[in-house]
Formats: sequence, C-alpha cells, structure tokens
Amino acid sequence: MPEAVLLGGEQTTTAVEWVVFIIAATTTLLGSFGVIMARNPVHAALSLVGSLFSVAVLFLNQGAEFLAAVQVIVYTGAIVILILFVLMLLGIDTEEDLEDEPLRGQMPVAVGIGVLLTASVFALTQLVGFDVVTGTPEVTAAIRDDMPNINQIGRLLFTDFVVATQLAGVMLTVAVVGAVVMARRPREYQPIPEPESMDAPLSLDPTDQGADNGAEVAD
Amino acid sequence: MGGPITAFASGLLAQLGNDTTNGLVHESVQLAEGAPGFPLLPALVFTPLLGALLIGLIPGSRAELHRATAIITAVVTGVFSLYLLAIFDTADPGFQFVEATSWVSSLDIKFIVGVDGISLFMVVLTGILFPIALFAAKPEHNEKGYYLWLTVLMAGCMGVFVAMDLFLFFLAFELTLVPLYFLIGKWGHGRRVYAANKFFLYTMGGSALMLVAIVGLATMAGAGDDGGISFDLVKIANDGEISRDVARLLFVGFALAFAVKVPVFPLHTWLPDAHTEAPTAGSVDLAGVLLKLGTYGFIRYGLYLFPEASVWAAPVLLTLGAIGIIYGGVVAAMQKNLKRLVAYSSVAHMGFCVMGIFALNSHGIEGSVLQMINHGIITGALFILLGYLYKRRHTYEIAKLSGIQKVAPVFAGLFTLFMLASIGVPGLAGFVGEFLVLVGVFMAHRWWAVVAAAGVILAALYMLWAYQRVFHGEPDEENKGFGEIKLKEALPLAPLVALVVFLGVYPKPVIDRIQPSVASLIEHVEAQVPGFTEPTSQHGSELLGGDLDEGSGDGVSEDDVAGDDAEGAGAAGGPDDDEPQATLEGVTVTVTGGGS
Amino acid sequence: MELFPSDAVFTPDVSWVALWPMVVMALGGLLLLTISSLGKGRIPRPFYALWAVLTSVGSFITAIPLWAQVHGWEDAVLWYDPEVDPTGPFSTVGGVIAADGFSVFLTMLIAVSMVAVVLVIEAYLDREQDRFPEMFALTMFAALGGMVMVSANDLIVLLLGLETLSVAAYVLAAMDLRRVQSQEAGFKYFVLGAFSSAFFLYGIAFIYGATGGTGLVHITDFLAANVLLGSSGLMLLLGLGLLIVGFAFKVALVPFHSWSPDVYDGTPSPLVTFMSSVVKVAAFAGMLRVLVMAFESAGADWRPVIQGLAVLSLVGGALGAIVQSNVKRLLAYSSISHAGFILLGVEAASDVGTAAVVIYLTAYSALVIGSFTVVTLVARSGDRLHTLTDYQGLGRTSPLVAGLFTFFLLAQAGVPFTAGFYAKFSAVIAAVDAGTAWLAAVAMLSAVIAAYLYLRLVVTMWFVDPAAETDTSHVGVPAAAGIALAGCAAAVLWIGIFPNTLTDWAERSVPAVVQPAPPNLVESGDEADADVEFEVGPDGMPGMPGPMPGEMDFGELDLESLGIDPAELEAMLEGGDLGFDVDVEFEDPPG
Amino acid sequence: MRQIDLGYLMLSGLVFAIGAVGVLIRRNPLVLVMCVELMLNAVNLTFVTFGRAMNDMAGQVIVFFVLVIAAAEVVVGLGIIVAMKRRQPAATADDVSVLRG
Repeated sequence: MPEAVLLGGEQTTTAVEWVVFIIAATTTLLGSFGVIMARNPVHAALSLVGSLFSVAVLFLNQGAEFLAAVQVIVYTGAIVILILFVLMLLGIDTEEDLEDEPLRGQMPVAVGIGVLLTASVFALTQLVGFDVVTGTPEVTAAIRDDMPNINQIGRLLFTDFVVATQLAGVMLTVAVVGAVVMARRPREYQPIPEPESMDAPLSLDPTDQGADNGAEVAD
Repeated sequence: MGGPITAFASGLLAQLGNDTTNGLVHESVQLAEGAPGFPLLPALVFTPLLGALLIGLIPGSRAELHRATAIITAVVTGVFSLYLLAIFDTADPGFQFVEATSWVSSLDIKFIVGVDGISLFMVVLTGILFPIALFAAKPEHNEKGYYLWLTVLMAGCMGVFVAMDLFLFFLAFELTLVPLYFLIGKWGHGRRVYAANKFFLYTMGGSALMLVAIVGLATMAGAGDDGGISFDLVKIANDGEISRDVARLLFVGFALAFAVKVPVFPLHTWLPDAHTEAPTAGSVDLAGVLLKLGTYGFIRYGLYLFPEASVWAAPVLLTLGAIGIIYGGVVAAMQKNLKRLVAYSSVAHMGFCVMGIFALNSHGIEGSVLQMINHGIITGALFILLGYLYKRRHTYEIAKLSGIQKVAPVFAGLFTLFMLASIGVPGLAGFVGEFLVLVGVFMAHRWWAVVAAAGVILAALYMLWAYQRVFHGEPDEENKGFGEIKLKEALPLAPLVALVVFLGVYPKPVIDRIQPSVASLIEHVEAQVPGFTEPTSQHGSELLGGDLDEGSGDGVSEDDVAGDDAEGAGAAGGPDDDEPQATLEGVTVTVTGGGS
Repeated sequence: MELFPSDAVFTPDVSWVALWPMVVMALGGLLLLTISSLGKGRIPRPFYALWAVLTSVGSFITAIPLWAQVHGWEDAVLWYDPEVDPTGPFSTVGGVIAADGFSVFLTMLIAVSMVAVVLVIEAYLDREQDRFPEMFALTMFAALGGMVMVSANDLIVLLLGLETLSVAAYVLAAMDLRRVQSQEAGFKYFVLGAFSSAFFLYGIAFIYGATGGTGLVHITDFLAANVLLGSSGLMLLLGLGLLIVGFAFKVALVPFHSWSPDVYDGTPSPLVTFMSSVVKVAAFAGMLRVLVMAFESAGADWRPVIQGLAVLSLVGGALGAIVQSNVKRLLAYSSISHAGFILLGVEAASDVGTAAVVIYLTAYSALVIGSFTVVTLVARSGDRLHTLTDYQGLGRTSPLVAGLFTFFLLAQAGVPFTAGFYAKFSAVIAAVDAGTAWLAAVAMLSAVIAAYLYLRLVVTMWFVDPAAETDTSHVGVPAAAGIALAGCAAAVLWIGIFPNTLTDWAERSVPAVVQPAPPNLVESGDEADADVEFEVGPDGMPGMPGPMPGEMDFGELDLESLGIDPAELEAMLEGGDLGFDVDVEFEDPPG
Repeated sequence: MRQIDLGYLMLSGLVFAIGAVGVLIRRNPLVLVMCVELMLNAVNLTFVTFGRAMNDMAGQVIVFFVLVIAAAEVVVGLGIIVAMKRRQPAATADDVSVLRG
C-alpha cells in the first residue's frame, strides 16, 4: 500500500533529524552493549541510563514529546534509580565472570538467537524496503499538528484505550501489593535444602519399587 | 439382596432405556416411545455397575457383605445372560434386543446395544465365568476393592460385547483395563506390579490408535445424508463409503488394538506375565473373557466394518496366527511354571481363533467363535484348578510338584478332563472348535492348516508332558500333604465340566445360533468386496463329507475333479447338498454350503 | 469542511452487561485489600476466603445475563427474563472487549475455578497458621486478568490482561516466604515471563505495522481486504512468529517450557492449582482468539508451527515426566503434555477445534485443581513432602485421598468415563476433522507414554509399602479442601459420563468477529435540537475515529453546543457532497 | 516510510537482540531486569516509528502502556529479588540452584 507513504506526515527528512538519529542511535547501541558486557552491575545500570536516554532523544526526534519526557522521568528517573538502589541495598554489585558459562553451550545458543533476531529484522528492511509498513494509515486517530502531543495521547487514553487504561491501573495496584507482600518477613525460615541429584531413578521396570515390598499375596 | 438390586436396576434402566426400538437391524434411532419390556441388554451392563457401586458404599468392615453383593450381582447378571440365551431367536441373523438411547447428541453418539449370534455366546460366557470365578477364588486381603474391581470388570466386558456404537465400544474396551490393572497389581503374585504395568501399557498402547481410527471412521464414513458424524456401527458398516486405502489404514488402527488384546504373536509378551502374576479370578476372567475382546473385535470391528481391508490383511494375520500356534506350543513346552505353561497354551489357542476368522469362510468363523467359547471354559477351569493347587502348595513350579494323582485323585481327574479338552481330544469341547477352524483354514489356505494341525500335536505334547511330571510318580514329602479337592471347591467347577462335555458331544444348539449371523456376515463381506467370494471349495466340504462319511479317498478324487474353480465349488457345495450333516464320534457338525 | 469540531470527543459505547463479571472481580479484590488494611489483623482469615468465594460467585452470576444476551434466555442458567432479547455476540467499549460464546463460557469457567482455588488456599493457610489476605486479593486480580484475556478483542488489551495476570502470578509463585525455592521460582517465572512478554510485544509491534491497528476485528478485516504477497507479507509473518513464541512461553510449550517444572515445584502448592487452571485457560483462550479468529486467513502460515509445537510438547512432556521423582515436577511435565493436546484443538482452526479446546480446558481445570489439591494436602505442614517416597503406601494410610488422587491421575491418563477421556476424545475429533489425523495418532501414542507416569504414582500409592523416611501420618481433608475435591471429582465424573451438556455449551462457545458499536459523541448541552442518523460508507467519515461502515444513530444532539451551525449543516445536506448519507430531523428547522 | 524509519527499525531490532542475548547470558538478577528493559525499549522505538509512518497516534499511546508494564514488572521483580537475596546474599541467577533445570 504505497498510500501509506504519502500519508506519513512530512515526507522529507531534515539533515538535523539524520544527525540526531545517528548520534542517538550510536549511543543507544553503545549503552545496550554496555548493559550486557559490563562485568560490574553498576556499570551496566549506568549504561542502561545512557541507552534509555538516547531512546528518549530518538522519541523527540520522531515528534513524540510526551513519551520522551515520560521516558526520562519514569525510566531513567525512577526505574534505573530503583534498580541501583536495590543493587546497593543488597550489595550484589560484585563482578561476574562472563567467560564462565553456567550451562554448557548456553553462550553460542544465546548469540545464535540474537543473530537470528537481528537478521530477521535486517532482512525485513532490506527485502521489503520502504514498503515495509503495509498497514492502513490513521486507523485509530491521525497525528495532528494543531493539538499538543500530550492532548492527543490523553484523548485516546480515555476513549479508544479506556479499557487498557483502567487495566493498567489494576496492574499497577497488583504490582504495589506484590512488592508489599514480598517485603514481609516470615515467622520462621525453612532450611535451604541440599540440592538433589539430577539422576532420578529411571526404570521401565517398576519392580524395583513394588514387587519385593508387596508382602501380601492373594489366593 | 438380589431383589432390591434388580428392582433398582430395572428402575434405573427403565429411565435410561426408555427410547427403544426392537428390530432386526435398526435403521436409525427412533426417539419416540419404544417397545415396552425389560431392557435386558442394558441390564447386563448396569447390574454389575450397580453392584460395584453398592460394594463401594458398604463400609470396609463388613467384609462378608462385599462378597455376598459381588456374588449376587454376578449371578443375577449371569441369569440375565442365560435368559437372553433362552429367548434368543435362533433363526434371526441380525442384531436382537436392540436398545438405543441418545447419549451425546451433538456428536450423534448413542447408547446402542444389541446381540447377534456371535456376541450372544460371548455375553453368556461372561455371565457364566464371572460368578464361577467369584465362587472359586477368594482374596486374602482387602476384599472390598477386589470385589469392586471384579464387578466393574464384568460390566466392561459385557459392555464390549453388547455395544453397537463405536464410542460405547471403545469406552467399554478401555474400561476393562483399570479393574484388571488393580486386580493384578494389588492381589497378584510375585512380579505383580511389573505385570500390571506391562499389561496396562501394552493394551493402552494398542488401543491408542484405535481411538484415532474410530474418530476417523466416524467423521469419514459416518457422514450420512446430513454430512454429520456418526458412531453407529450398523450405519457405518452398511452406508459408510471410504476409499480403499483409508479403510486399510483405519483397519490397521483397529487391528493393532485387537492384536494386542488377543494376543497375536509378536505382541503377546504381556500375556504370560499378566496371567502368571494375576490372582486366580483375574486369570480366569483374563483368559476366559478378556482375550475374547480381541477376537470378537476382529470379527465385529474388523471383518464387519472393513471387509475389503480384512481380505487384504488376511494372509498376514493368518500367518501370525499360525506362528502363534507353533510358538505358543513350543514355548509352553519349555515352561517350568505350570501357570505360565497354561498361559502360553492360551497364545496357541487364540492363534486358532485368529486363523479361523481370517480364513474368511463360515467354517472358519464359526469354528473361531466356538473355539473362543471353549477356550474360555477350558482355560478358565484350568486356572481355577491351578488356583487350588497354589493354595495348597504355594508354588506353580513343575519341578516341585509330583505324584499328586496319588494323594488327590479327584483333583487329578478334573485336571485331566480339562487338559484333554484343551488338547482337543474328540468328544470334549476343545475339539469341535479347532476342527472347524482347521476345516475353514484348509479351504482357504491349505498349507496353513497343516501348520495349525501340527500345533494340535504340540499341544498334546506339552500338556501330557507337564501332566506326567506333576501328577504321576510318587509324591515326595512336601506333596504328600496335598489335600484332595473339597466339595465346596468342586462345585463351581461342576457347570464347567458339564459344559465341556456337552459342547464336545452336542454343539449343535450353539452352532445353530452362531451360524445365521456368520452367514450374514459373510454375505456382508461378499457384498462389500467386489470379486470376493467365500473361500469355501469342494475340497473343504467334500473333504469334510468324505472324511466323515465315506473316507478320505473320495474326498481327494473329488478334489481333483473340481479343481480350483471357486464358483463351481460354491454351486456344488451349495443348495444341492442342502447342508450336509456329518457325524463323527457323536459330534454333529452342520456345514453350510459356500454359496448359501 | 468538517461536520464536527476538531476537538469533539467520541467516547466508546459501553455495554455494562459485558463488563460486570470483570468489574465485580476487580471491586472484590480492591475491597478485600481495603478491608484487610483497615481491619489490621482483627478480621478472622476465613472471612477473606468467604469474601473471595462470594466475589467469584458474584462474578459468575453477573456473567449469566451476559450469557443470556449472547445465547438467549432459554439457556441462561439461573433465572429467566423473557423481556430481554438476545443480541448474539457483540463487542463493546470500542470493540476491545468481545462478548461472544467463547468469552462468556470461559469467564464462567474462570469464576468457578476460582471458587475451588480459593477454598484450597484457605485450607492451606489454615494448616500453615498463616494470614495472607493478599493471597486472595492477588488471585482475584489475576483472575480478572484472565477474564480480560478471554474476552480481549484487541492485542493491547490482551497484553494488559496478560500482564495483570502474570505480575500477580510472579508474586504468587514467590509467596511462600519461608522457602527460598519459592522466591527462586517466582524470580525464574518473572524473568522468563518478562522475556516472553517482550517477544509478545515485539510481535504486536510488527502486526501493528503490517495492518495498521491492534484490534482483532481490524486485523481480520485488513487481512480479508488485502493480500500481502511475497516479501510484503514478511513483517506480518515475523510479527505472528514472535507472538506465537510469546504465547508458547506463557503456556509452557516445548521448547519454551523449561521454567514450568521449576515454577510448579517452588510455588506454594495451593497456588499451583491456580497457575495450572486459570492461567492456562486464559493463555490458551488468548492464543486461540488471536490465531484462529484474527489470523484465520493466515492459517497456512501458523498451523504447521503449531503442529510442530504440539508434537514436541506431547512427546517432550511425556518423556520429561518419566524421569521425575518429585510429584509436582512430574505433574508439571504432564501439564506440558496436556498443553500439546489442547494445541490439537487450536491447530484445527475450526469450530470443532474451538469446541475441543473449550472442553479440554474445562476438563483439565477440574483435573489439575483436584490433583494439586491432593498434592497440597499430602505435602503436610510446611508444604514440604513432594517426592514419590512421600507418597508410598498412601493407599493404606489415607485411602480416601489416595483414591481421589488415583481417580484424577487415571482421568488424566484418559481412562473412560472420566472427563480426561472425553477431553482427549474431543481433541482427536478436532484433529481428524481438520485433516491432521497423524497428529492425533502422535497425541494418542504420547498419551500412552504419559500413562506410564500416572501409573508410577498409582503404583507408589497402592502397591508399595512406605519407606522408613515416609511420613505415614493420616492425611486429613479439611472441609474447605474437601468441598473443592468433591466438586472437582464430581465434575470429572459428570463430564465423563454425561458429556452432552458440556459439548452443547462448547459447540456454541466460538469466538466471533463483531464490529464494535459506534462511539458516542460527548454531549455537552442538554437541549437537543436535531436527530442525526448517518449511513456511513466503507471509508468511514471525516472527524470520526476509524472506518466504521454501517449505520450510526447519534440520537438527539444539541448542535449549537457542539459548535455546529444548523444552517451550515442544512446547506451541507442540500449540497449532497458529504460522501455519505445522513438523515437529520430538525426540531426547529433553520432558516 | 522514509529512509530514516528503516534506520529506526534496524536499530530497534539490534537493541532487542542485544537485550535478548543479555537475558540468556547474564546471571546477575538485576542485570537480567535491565536486559528486559532494553528489549521493551526496542519495542517502544518500533511502535513510535510505525505510528509515525502510518500517521497514527495509537503507536505512541501503546508505548505509554508499555512503559507502565515495564514499571510494574520492575517493581515486582525487584521485590522478589530482595526477598530472595535476604536468604542467599551471595547468589547469582545460576545459584538459583535449589531448583533444578
């Protein structure tokens, strides 16, 4: 549906937009790599801040001012701080050895999945190109220039997305209750059990369980 | 006790079976008010279930009530089955006493029951063997569960034999697994848990694909004018149209289940274990009734539903039957355990049944049905006797037994009688069925009959050898104290003795009832399979006639004259000869001509 | 020129009858929290259980008018009101909540399951001498999420329902604070749940890009109107694939199942009844609605994937269970195998298949709630005893509990005259009907493998004498758990012997694609001066959200307060260049 | 769809993949939470891009909901981590070893 292209707001990309994109995309990627490569969790959290902040810039670049603000306030302002706080509280900011694979073959599998995911999205953009977006334009509500971004979002939240909004409220309640429950302390702890051996008895001959114990014999 | 039970049962059944139709072959279920009268067939299924329910409700402390309830239930059911036999219309080849009630309406699953000449005797066999097994054996612990499961098992067996709806049939077929599983696992001997698990998994594995086949059949062939789904046996058999290859595939699904149950040779390994470890009543019912579910299934759900596929698969199953006979015989001869020996002899005898069915002619199938009855009675009796033996000696080891004839002559005599019947000595029940099967197989595939006949000799070999080792000679210290059979123990065997002799001497009443249904089944197969005619040839009928009346020489010469022309053979053996009756040592064998 | 001013707000039409079950559940949960915080421990615990049961029952009862609205009053279960005409399936709140046979039935199923779950939790808390009103509240919120999922007609609403359910479930899994396994289970559940949610969301994003909306009705319409050929359909496929991965994680299909045994093992036993019943019901319902309804036309693309997952789950679940020595892990694997069976119905992508899924979910809920109730009871105080050794000789020490467990296990194995058999039978019918008899054959064969694991438990309970370390004390059945057990057993037996009723209901429980009702214009004045009725073409109309073909009746409007000049409207109407038919009756004709 | 939108799409794919790999290879529970956040951000970027390409506001509204979901998940996840760590202060995600598998 080539019409989609025609309806997609302004058709040209300004040089500024490109420059901002390239810079922010680079920092996003760097930050993301930082999250998974950093041995120290604190460094990972700081990388995450960088990454999320860059994404906020990208939101701005795409005209989503409200989201950009929320991104900075909620993510970098609240979530990452919370994570760091827990990190410090529990003192688990020890470095971990990334070379040490907990499960054999986990690393290659993980990288394989990552490559597969990236490859599919890249293939999508390369094979289909500009026609990649085939959807009907303006299904829910057109983006308007004559109204502030936040107004448009607000209107949708309480019209088309009103159920979702209410549900989000319930979900946040659940999260809060859950966090409160988790913060309780039990009266007594049960001992941590010894790890069981992996070899459960496997036998297709159940006599090892039954025959000898069965004392009674009929007839 | 019996009064309230039956009253309650009939009340319940009046509720359940109020939409009934009686007729030759019901066409469709009339949901209008049906014929009044006692719903005999549902009563056969529900009386044991009701008994089971009662047993379940009686508290565990009242052990004697459990036994009484179970015996009364079984006897009442047995009486019902005998009454059924008495009022059965001999001339009618179709399904009788048909009762139909809608069950799952949206899938057109109905509760349809009916009996014809083939299932009639299976029902009667069930009705006789269960009470006898109950009388003959007592559990040593936990009576409640034992009697509960036995009555449930009886209901399941009855259900299989009277079902005329594929769904109902499958339910009953699968239902038999659970009670027997617990009977073997809880009240069995030795490696009982292993045997129970093996039994359960084998048979469940066998029938797993049958469910898929049933559903496939119901959706493809069951679709009538309305294009819906139907599980109605008669409707599918007569109106179902499915392509040849699909039908063969579905047949394989069914055949696997039955082959495991029979058991046919490579799938038989569960049987010796289950037989050997099962408690006496379990062995009796397993050998006497449950194995027949397979052979009965082959006739009703193999031959009747898939005539073409049956003809296609007949050579394979004939071969497997023959292998089973020889293999069962050879392995039985090598057994050190008496019960295991009888179990392997079952494999051999059931091989005869399978061969008879897949000879695809009336002699074969009639013989097969007869052999099922006989095997049920004989093996049942043998297992009861073995149960008595175990009670006295706590072993089945042949090596540990000797000279029992000296100390317990009546016991030995009874054993001899049933053993001879099992071997197939003329004048006793075992002979008639095997003979008819051999005749049928001979007509169809001459050389297989030769192989099968060798199996008869093997049977004599292993049985007599075992008998000699166990009963002859001098009793050693341990066997000196072998108590003679008590009257209380002998009484349950009395009907079986009578039956063995009666069926051996005068099987005509039985054959008279089987024959019309088998003839109609053969007709059905011939009508459904283009180009197929019953493999009855002059060889067969003349051989029979010649052998019995004039000697074998004539038979052979007629054989040469007639050649292999089946058509001519059918005509020659048909109306002209007008059902030759042959007599041999008191055996009356009625033989239908091929063309009839 | 626009008919309506640019800042006119169109609010979606709300049919409260469709929302009441959810509203009751949500209010019940919130009030319970309020009461418990105000009561400060002075309120006895059974009160909370009673409250939760009553809420669930209330939710069930409020679903009856909805049932009647969809199917007609003759079939409504409890009362009869001939005044109300059935409308058939409909959707509400702008089309994001569907009210069709599927959603109504499963909403009721969740409400009924909740009653049993709450009773089991009460029995557990009573034994552990613990106070945890939050446990009830969280299960209620999770059930609300489940109800939203079964009625969600929009991917975003589905996702939010899923998240409400999941977030509550993470906490529930971690709730036994005495045992560190419980928190580990919660954490594992959380990480994999969030991971799968991300996949799910990414899938939604691609589907949004490919179709332009997230509403299932919109997606259905879009796919019916557009053929995405060649590479242009790639994004849709990628989205669909990611969506399936997300669902596969949620319902624990092989190879996305590894969390499930650990989570079942660590979660407090009474809550496993919840996870294996309500959570499974909701997740499968969402999966079915999305795949079978919205992506029906893409069936050729997703059916093979589902077939593959079904085979892997069936076989993998059955084989994985064999080596387990922990009963909870064993049952977790068996539930993976059951999930494979349910996929048979999903994969069929037909009404028969949907009916099979509904039947299976109903039967399965009764079976697992019963089974895990027994597990809860046998675990004794502290929720510790879960190995096979702990079940040795149970048949002798506690015949009632062992007998019920045997019944549930054999039913799971598919023994006749139980719900388990009929459920498997329905799944096989669906598969054969859809032309995938081979899949049915695989399923039945794997059921035989699975039967072995149930037999192992049966053998352990009945044929094996207790070991030295086995706790041979009698397992008592508290009243609350007894009610739940009896209910489950009765349901299993009833469905097995008289499946007619359930089959009838299930066959009518099909999801339907229904266009949403037109939105309302917010009325800002109180004086109406025109009755406006539009007939809108397929392209919708300017100023209105989305293409909504069909008629719209705006009722009586106060034009002036909306900023519409009646004279201008009159002129527009006479000009006839609106592109759609509009019928306006002026009370006070202008000019 | 503009050239730059393809760029956004590829960026989101990369970030998503990085996050997924991180979940699979990292063991520190808090880092796992961060990786999930990365994945969700990639999704957000995609939604905004598509919404813009189709001139549809819904994309941005959905992102708002994703933010809410992310917040709720983090709250619960951190709660569970805190409860867990109170017992086993030294553990990483793989020492979640009481449970097999």
